[in-house]
Amino acid sequence: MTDEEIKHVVVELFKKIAPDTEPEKLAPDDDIRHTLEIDSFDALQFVVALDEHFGIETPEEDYGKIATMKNLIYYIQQKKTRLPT
Amino acid sequence: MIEFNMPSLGADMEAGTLREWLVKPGDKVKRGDIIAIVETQKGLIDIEVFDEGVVNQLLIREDEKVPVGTVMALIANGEKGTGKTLQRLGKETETGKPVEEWQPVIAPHLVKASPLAKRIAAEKNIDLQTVKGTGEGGAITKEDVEKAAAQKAVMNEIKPPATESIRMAVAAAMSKSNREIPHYYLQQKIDMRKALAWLVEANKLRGVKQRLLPVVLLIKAVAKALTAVPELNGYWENGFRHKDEINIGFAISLRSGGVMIPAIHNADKKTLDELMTALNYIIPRARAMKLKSSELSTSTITITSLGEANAELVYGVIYPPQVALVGFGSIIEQPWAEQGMLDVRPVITATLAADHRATDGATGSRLLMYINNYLQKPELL
Amino acid sequence: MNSNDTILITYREALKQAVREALHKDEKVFLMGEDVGRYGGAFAVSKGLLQEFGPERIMDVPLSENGFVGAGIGAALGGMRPIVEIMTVNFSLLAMDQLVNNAATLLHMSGGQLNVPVVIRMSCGTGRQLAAQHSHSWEPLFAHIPGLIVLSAGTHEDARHMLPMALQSADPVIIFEYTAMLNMEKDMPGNTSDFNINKAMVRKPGKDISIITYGAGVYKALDAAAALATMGVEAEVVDLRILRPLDKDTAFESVRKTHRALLVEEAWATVNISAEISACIMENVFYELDLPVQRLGGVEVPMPYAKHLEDASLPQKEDIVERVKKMLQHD
Amino acid sequence: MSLDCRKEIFQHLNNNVKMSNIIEIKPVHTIDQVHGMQLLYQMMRIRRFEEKSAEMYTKTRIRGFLHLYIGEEAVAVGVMQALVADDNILSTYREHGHALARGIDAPVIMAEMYGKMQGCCRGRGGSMHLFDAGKKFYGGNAIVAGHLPIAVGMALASKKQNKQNITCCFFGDGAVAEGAFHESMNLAALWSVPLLMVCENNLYAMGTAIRYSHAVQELEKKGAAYGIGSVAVNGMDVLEVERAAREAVERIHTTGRPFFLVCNTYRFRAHSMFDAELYRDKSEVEEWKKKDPIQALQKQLLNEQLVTDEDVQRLSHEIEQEVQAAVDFAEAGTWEPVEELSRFVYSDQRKPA
Repeated sequence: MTDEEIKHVVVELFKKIAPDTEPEKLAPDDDIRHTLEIDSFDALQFVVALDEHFGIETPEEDYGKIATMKNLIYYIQQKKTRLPT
Repeated sequence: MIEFNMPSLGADMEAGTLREWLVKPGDKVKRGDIIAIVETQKGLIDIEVFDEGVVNQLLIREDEKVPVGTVMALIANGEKGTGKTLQRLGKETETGKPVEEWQPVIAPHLVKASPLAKRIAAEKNIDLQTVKGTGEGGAITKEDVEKAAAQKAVMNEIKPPATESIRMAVAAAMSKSNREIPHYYLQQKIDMRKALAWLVEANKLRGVKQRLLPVVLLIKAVAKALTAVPELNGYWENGFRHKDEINIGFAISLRSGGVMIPAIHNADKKTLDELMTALNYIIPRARAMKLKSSELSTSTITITSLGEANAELVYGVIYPPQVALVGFGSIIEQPWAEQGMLDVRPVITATLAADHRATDGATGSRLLMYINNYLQKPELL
Repeated sequence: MNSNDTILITYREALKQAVREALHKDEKVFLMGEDVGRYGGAFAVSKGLLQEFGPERIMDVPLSENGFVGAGIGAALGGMRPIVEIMTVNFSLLAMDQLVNNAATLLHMSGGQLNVPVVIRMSCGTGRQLAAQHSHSWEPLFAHIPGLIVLSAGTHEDARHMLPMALQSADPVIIFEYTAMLNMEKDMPGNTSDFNINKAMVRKPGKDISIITYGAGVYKALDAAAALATMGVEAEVVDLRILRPLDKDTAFESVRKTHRALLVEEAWATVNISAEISACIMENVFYELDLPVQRLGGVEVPMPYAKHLEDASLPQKEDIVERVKKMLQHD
Repeated sequence: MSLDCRKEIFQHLNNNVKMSNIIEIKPVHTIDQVHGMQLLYQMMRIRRFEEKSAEMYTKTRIRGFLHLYIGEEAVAVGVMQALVADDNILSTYREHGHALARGIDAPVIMAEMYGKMQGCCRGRGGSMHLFDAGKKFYGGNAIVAGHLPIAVGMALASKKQNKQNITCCFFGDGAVAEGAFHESMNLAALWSVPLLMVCENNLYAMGTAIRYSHAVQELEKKGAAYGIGSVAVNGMDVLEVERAAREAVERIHTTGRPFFLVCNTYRFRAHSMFDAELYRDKSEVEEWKKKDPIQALQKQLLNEQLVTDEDVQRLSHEIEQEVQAAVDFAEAGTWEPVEELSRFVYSDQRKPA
């Protein structure tokens, strides 16, 4: 998967969880939760969605690694390559 | 060749035992001759032949029991046989039709309601679980459902799913509260270190979908505290009315503005996991404005939690006719003195807004103490 | 209906007028039964008819229930229009073979060739201290049998008008008449243009509960409904009238309106007409019910002689009122 | 009939009954050739039809109960000679012989026993319930003596309407023990109705011999007790049965009163198909078979040179074809659609309002 493809999926996931936000407008280094005004509940929903779509389990201590779009895409790429397909 | 069969002498005869052949191969037989004696449940019966010819072969030995229709002997007749083999009646109706695919639909019996009540509830989209029955043995009657439907209609009127009207509803309720309820406020800082540490460990044991948020600890702590301080759980309706059930109204802010306060029923009796499940159920529906009227009207106290990265403390406005509201600010790291030592701890500030007509500060203070104590022993929650 | 259109009449006189009219209208009609002629009828229903019509048309018969009921069936097959009176329903048991095996079956067994246009009248009911062998309520027994038309004349109107309708039927009709009501005087509607023997009737409309009954239960239910009205309960009284083929639709219609049903009859409750109606309500209008269907039937005991025991074994007006109150008391 | 027996009967008679109620039929020795052939044909036809029915029963084409009349043919055929088309006939569950003798077509009877729609009752009746309203044949009644009261009523209807027809009711010795018989005899006499009661006394009520059923075994005496003219005849002799029936019918017409004709006969076959005949000796059956009514008539006609062996052969051949045609008709018949199941419970004219 290319970074663009991952970004596309991630944007769709955010839209589903928080329909009235505009995740496609996020800059690579924007703090996602802050910019989109996502609370802890929605954040947890997003982590669940990551698990469902990419098969990635995100432990709580990794929450800091997915705070921006750039980091999030990197995190997903890393995790995916580590998983046997 | 003609077949001589074990005859059927009645619908209740299934088989017969050949006791004696009265003919042997080569014997000539004619219609009406008795050629065999067969034993049935009714005794020995003479068996006649209906055809003419020469006995060719005896196929059944004496004392052999055979079912009705079995060929017992062959009789040769020079010309073409009159006794053509007839199929047994009934066979034609048994030919295999394909087995119909069929699945039973068996709904669980959940509520005691009259059939009519069930029908009306289905028509009016009323959840019978939320209707209180006044009939025989608590059965829900037509009248009960119609009452609930009327209430729902009222709720729908004051709560059309438009942001603006939610804003108006909140405005009306809060104005009424501020106008009528003499609020008093208390606040308490709570060290969340143990609670959060316990939560991290607890979440390690859970899958992503089962993960708990800190807010469930807060809800459960409040609910348990209320069992110790029941004076704050109830309504003010011409005097304080205590409620047995602890139904916690959980304020959910809508991104588009306004709040919704769905109830989590019997929160004191739910486990943390069950509370999390309840939140997972309620929050998305609240945000989609798909809550049922009953979920909005049955809470006995309200909790408002600001969550992370927000204000440090909140002074709430009581939701009438309730008599108390517990507020939680953000968890933020603060210097914390304990036993003469200074440390940095994650701290949350709990506030209580309470109706002074129903309780005094001492009661409110006891509630906050209990909440604090429970959050220091998260394993007991 | 205008009060000028009603006639004050006893139940006995209503029955008699019906028989008399039938004899006048059709010369093929004749009345046969034990003591219908010289005695004047065991209950004086046919008193004077022998003098008016002669012994060929008012035939006294010997005590041979099986014989003369069978003869009535035969006379019907032979082109006559017999009215057979079985003195009381209790004796009908002696004619059961004729009624069940012949009257009810001949049309079917013959593949539609033979009609049995016989009318059997039976005096029946309870309440006169006649004890176990003379107080039967056999309506359910006969209502069980396909091929019979079973009518129950629970009102003066039906006592007067069921017979002429029955005589128009090509099939065997059994009419239950109620001895205890013979002396009762009531206003009877004079207008009979919409009279039929196909439909049950709502004797009193109401919206709160349906009291479904027939025969001796009708006037009791109406009295109970009047008492309930003073307490603010509007009970609807349905008189089934035709027990076979049962007109269930009228009962269903009533349940759709009231959503509650109390079924009342004098026959023993086990396997009675109410049991059938109850089952039909479940099958057809279950989702109209706001309360379980309830029944008031005869206590399951051979009828005792002593008055207080007899009274206790039958549903009375007070029992109906009490049961309705209990059904409606929950809020 | 002995004199003692007569005295005994008279002692029981009602004082109002003036005439002697035990009648004697004088033997007649002459017979017309054509009529003799007719009688022989009818009896042979009944027998062959029933033999075929038994065969089809063992092959399960016919079900339910099947009661054969074989041995008793002289009664139905003899009595039927005395009746006209307008007379009513009621019979028992052993009625194939009466139905055939009355003129109901063999194919529709066979089809009825097959349960086919082309049967005389559309397959609703079966072997025990053959009806034909057009032939005034009112069953086919399977409750012993249940049809006797009906017969009384039909005769009563004729009387009330001044019709000239009579009603003829066949029943067995078993029926005479039923209350319905006694009630019917009393009513018939009391009302003076044109009714011919024909008792086919074959000596057994199913498996119970008459000596175990009746205290008085001369059944004709029971008719006399009700003041009804009664006679017992040899039911194995078709000519004697016919003469008795003609005289009985004439008396009914002249007196307007009922008559009781007892035909002493014997059934050669078991009561029904599934019957091991534990209740009688084979030797007894063999003795009675010597009196076979068909053999007896055939012998008489041959002796008097009214028929030849070839005539009998020809009859037999014709009957064989007729019976086979009946079977073919029944085989080719169709089943009534199940949708029609509830028809004929009430008359079609009774429609719901």
